[in-house]
Amino acid sequence: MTFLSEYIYYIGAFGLIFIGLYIVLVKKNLIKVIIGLSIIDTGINLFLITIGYIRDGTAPVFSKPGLKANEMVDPVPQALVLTAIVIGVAILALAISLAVKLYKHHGTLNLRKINEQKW
Amino acid sequence: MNLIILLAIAFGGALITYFLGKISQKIRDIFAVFISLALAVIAACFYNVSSREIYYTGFLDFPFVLRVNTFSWFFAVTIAVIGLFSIIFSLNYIRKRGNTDFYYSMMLLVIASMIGIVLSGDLVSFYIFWEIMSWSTFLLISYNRGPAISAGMKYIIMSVTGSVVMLVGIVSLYLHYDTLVYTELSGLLNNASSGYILFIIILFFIAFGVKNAIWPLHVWLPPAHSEAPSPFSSVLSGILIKIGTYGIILLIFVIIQINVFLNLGEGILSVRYIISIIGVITILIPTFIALLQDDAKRLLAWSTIAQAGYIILGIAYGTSESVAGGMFHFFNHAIFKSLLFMVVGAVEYRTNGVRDLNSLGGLIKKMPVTFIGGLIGICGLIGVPLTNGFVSKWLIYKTLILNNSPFLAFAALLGTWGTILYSYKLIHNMFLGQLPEKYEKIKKAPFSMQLPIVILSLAIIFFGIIPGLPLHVINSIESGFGMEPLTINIWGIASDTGTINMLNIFTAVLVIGIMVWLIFKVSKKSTVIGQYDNYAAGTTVPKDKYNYSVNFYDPLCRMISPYLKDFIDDFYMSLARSIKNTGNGIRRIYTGDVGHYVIYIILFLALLIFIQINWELW
Amino acid sequence: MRKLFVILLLLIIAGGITLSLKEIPFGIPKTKIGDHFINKGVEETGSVNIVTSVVVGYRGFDTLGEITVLFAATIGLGAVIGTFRKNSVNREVEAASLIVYTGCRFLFPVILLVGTYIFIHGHLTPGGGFQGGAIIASAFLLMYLGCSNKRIKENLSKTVEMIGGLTFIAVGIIGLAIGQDFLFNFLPKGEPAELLSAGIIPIVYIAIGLKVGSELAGIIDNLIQKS
Amino acid sequence: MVNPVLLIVIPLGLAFVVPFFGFISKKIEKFIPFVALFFNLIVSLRLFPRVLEQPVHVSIGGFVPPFGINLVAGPIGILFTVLIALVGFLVSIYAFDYIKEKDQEKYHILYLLLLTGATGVVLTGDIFNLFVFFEILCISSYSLVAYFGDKTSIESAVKYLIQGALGSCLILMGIGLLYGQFGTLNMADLAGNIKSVHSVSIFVPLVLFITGFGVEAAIFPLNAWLPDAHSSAPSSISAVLSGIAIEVGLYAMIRVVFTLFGASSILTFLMLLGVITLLIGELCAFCQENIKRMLAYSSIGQIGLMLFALSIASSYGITGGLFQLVSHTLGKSLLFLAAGYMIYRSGSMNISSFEGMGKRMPYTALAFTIGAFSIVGLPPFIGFPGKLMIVKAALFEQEMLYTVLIFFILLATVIEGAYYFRVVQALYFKEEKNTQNQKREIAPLSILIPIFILTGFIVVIGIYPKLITDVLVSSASELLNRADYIKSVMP
Repeated sequence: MTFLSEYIYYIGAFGLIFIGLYIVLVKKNLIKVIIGLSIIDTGINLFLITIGYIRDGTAPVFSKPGLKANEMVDPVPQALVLTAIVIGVAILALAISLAVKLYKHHGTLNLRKINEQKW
Repeated sequence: MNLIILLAIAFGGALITYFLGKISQKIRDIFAVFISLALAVIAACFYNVSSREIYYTGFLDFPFVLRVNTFSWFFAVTIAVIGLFSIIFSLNYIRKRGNTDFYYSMMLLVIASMIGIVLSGDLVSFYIFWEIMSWSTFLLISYNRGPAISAGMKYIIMSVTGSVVMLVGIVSLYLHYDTLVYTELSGLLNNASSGYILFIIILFFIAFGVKNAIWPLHVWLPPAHSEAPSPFSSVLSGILIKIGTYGIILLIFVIIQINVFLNLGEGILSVRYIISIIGVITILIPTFIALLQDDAKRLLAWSTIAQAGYIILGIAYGTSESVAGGMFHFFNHAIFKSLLFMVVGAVEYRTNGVRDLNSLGGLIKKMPVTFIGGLIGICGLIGVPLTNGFVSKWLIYKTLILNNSPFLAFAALLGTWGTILYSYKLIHNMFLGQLPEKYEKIKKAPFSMQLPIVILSLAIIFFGIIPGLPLHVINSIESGFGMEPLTINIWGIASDTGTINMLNIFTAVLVIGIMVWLIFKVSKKSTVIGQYDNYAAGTTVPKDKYNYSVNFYDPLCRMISPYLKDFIDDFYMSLARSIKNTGNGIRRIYTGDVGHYVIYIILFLALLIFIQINWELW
Repeated sequence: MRKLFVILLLLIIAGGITLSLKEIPFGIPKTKIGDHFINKGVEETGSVNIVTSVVVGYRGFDTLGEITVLFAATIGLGAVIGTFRKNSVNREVEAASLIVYTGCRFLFPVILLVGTYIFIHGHLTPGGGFQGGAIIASAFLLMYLGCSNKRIKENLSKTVEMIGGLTFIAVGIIGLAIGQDFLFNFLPKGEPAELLSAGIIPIVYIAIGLKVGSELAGIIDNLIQKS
Repeated sequence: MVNPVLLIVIPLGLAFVVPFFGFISKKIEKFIPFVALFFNLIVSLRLFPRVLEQPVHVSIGGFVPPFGINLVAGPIGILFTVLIALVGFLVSIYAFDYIKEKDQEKYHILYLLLLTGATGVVLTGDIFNLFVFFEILCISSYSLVAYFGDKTSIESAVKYLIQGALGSCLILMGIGLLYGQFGTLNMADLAGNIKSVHSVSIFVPLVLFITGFGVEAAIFPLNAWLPDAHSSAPSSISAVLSGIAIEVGLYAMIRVVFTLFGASSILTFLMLLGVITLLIGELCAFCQENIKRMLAYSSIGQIGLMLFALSIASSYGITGGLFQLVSHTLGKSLLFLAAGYMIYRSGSMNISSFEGMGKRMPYTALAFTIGAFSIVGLPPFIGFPGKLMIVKAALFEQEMLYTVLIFFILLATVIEGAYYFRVVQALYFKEEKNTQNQKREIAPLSILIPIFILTGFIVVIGIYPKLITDVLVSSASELLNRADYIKSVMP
């Protein structure tokens, strides 16, 4: 089972990414597609966090004396994830608002049926 | 006088004309005539001047060179003079139409860019002027609206195709020889492999061939010439397509050099011979297609292609006589073809746009000056002695016969025979025969139209009797190219292989003419009979019911017409259609379904990764 | 058919990613800049929360971009949703029960306080402007859910948002003005682990907190009111 | 001493305070982008001479790279900044009268943010920072596409958002993979570590970047959003999207390929991709009846041409590609602006509704004509030197492949000519169908000024390309000299 313990985080993160991609590629409903995008985002965030992880590491906060620097996990991915989450939220919010409007115009969220703009 | 000033006047005049027109139409007209007159005068002043100046170096390290020598002078003067006449002709012709500022401005721009082409001394500035000419011509051809739109479209597409191909040639020359200035470039190709020269020739020939309407590239010309405003048709036919000829001369004699050109290939497969054959085809097919036309301007348009064939034949054949013939024919054709377009234009102007030969007729009494102009014009076109066309055609025939190319000569002669037929059809159906009733009240052409017609007609006779003047210039052009000069006197050519002396012919014709006139005068047997004073089975013919001109040459036409379908045109049209269909097919990939679009993205990604994993291509 | 095809494509990509993940073994210290931040972060920025020192200090410019992204999304959402305002009918919402109503009103200031605490202490404890801002926004969400008659004052929220954004940029430009770089930490860094330490970091984080809070609240407001 | 960071920060700050000006007077709001971009124009022009001597490096917060974020204002960056500021400035004038909807405030904020994002992308030297600014650019363009809020624009915006968000996710994934391997985010530092893209672990991030940025750059087959989005956005936004946004996408892609990865082996593939993009774009545009869709497809074609030229990766090629980029930015913005106003007046996007516009709106129609001629590459307009340089670059390689490709490209140019000439003919030479609307309508000054200025640039640079070629040559050498870039950032 060493394989799993080595890679379970990667598998989890990329599992989410691929599930998200699958949803985006296959699902017809706009809300589902947006959820898919959100899942991809989450997966990527997890992946970034995983990259920075150090075995048995602690959070990079010197909140009390005696914490050793070399036991701390990499702070950079955490900072990146912070940013990435916000960007994800921003896209999500915009997408939701567009979905609302789309529904008002077309009366459906089925993306296969919304194809007036083509060719 | 500086060359750059000439160009500045030309282009500046074109621009200013547009804005002057916003102030006053009259001032603009005067200004336009003045500018074109100034161009003609200044261009003429460069006679025997040989100079070269670099006027601009900022363009991507290409120096721009202007140069003048006899060769470019000859073309520049022709352009400026014909341009002047058609501007004068336009004064009345275009007055009632809309958007006249645009018309004059574009007309001057076309003339300016053509002068720019012949004065440019390197290929980049040549190309730039060439393109300016192309698009301004396009705008002018489309000016008449209606069918002119598709004519303009055809023109510009072919023209752009040609010029992009030429661009490849130019850039390739630059990369090989690091210069595009003619004087530096000429002779450099002596050492090039014949394959490369052939490559260059083909590239440039496509571009020049489109402009010059050489046979398989001619399809734009008939609609464009017939749909353009008539004064512009005369520029188009008289000089604009000859810019293609200029290019071909430039290519063969300046860039490649004649001796290299003549030695390309062997016997029947030599480049010279192939181009001559193309020239002959360009004479034959369009000549007989012209015969079938019922639209006066379209007939002249096809005739233009055919005459361009003579010029190409003469130039590509490559002996000093044939080249002289070709260049002289260029000059003559500029005169008589613009004259003929003006004649048709005058008729069209007075009849409110009627060009259909079947519904015209009998205008000789109403528009006598125009008729005389037309008559002299077709004489020149046919090559009747004492007109300029005779000398140039004679030169071409002679050299073909003397150099053992009887088939080419025969074909050229056949072309002349066809020319006689369609020219007669043109003049007869417009001016002779019965006058339809609706044209009873027609007036003669206004002065601004008669003036160019008269001057050009006189020029035809003048250069027909004294061909030595232009031939002298052509001779010095040829010696500039390093060719053997002809022996020329003012009346014609005196060489050991054949002499032509127009003075003798002139005297002979004059004597015969006087004799004929005397006989008619003395005998006085003939009486003049009115047009409707004739009998048909005892009753007079009702007016307008009987028209000689319909179905002219009907049996001949029926015989030849199946062979003369314009396959080339069909081919191009189907090409265009298939491109359109391809586009219509391709844009189906944008299905409107965003699910497909994301699949494209992922597919692209997956494909690249797949290739790399499997074949490690990158 | 489509599903199979998609799965095939995803498998190929998964294969590629798996191969490239071999170079990134799990859980082993390897980062170059991360070590630097951990070792020198406290000293260079004065913040004991290294993540904060990265977010606001080393990569402060990213953070500026990030609040801009959120800002753009808020404005964009307003633009997209707002165009429908005319025809939307004011729906009658059933009022919440008294318990919920009172509870919300009771919790509202507490949540605000927590949020404020979190972004003020961003350089000391886990948390910071974004987290605090999000908590503040959640307070407003609670108000919207529980007390349907309460609304955010739009101009107030705009002003707060603007002040937040401007403070961030002004702090950055002051660094530039005193001859250093943009976002230079010009204030004394103080004793690490004190509240008043780490120079500009708390100021920036407060600005971010205000801005994010008002932006998220604005998003909620837009979505609830205008859709 | 002008700091390049001001180019990003000042517009950003001004975007934040637009509501504040809105409190004072709603009329001031529309001048904010104008002021901000004018400021950017001045600053970037003042930076130009310095940048040509040596790239200006600025680190944010006083932390040296790779620890802090740095801005690299090289020739190419400043070139883009000037372009963005110039076009943005002109379009902001255009918007004075063009944008009449109620919620102008949001338009102006988003517009300013879009251009700020674009400026950030071209100036930054940090890959994650690039991503952040890229997102600003994308999010504001999603919302601006939807600005009209009607059926088509919402639909296009949704599609654009889905594809764009997917692209962003891919980019972020690529960043994660790179960070995992090298533990740094600075582009120069990363580039110093990457020697070849042959191994899959490097290649996968490269492909992720190409795909991700390719979506915004509208490379075939990633460009399906473009015709929808560009045609249904407000015309001023279409001008910016077509003139700046996709070019910035292309910049990001080229920057990644050239500087970050030094991936010379993939260039041939990109070149082919460019030609395919060109052909498909032109063929699709050829069949369009909707003028804005036609222009949008033409943008795809032009992007393909630029990609081709840039992928030749010689000094000639990159110079030619960048020249084409400049000419497309100016030309296509002009076309969209002119077409936009004509659409506004005729009320329809169909080409046939443009008939007779040459008489009704002479100046706008003239500008459109000049723009069209320039895009086709006719002298004396700016498109011609670009075309000439690209042909020269391709033939310079002396390989059969390039010669064949150049013929394809020229074929595409002819097709492009065909549909542009058709519109020009419709403008001038077709009779208008409804005759009651024949009176001349001169556009307001705020519409004419940007159109005239753009026309002026097109003609002047077309006649005197030396104005920009020097800059382009040094930009090309910046892109080509990867080692110098690395050295200058990480001494």
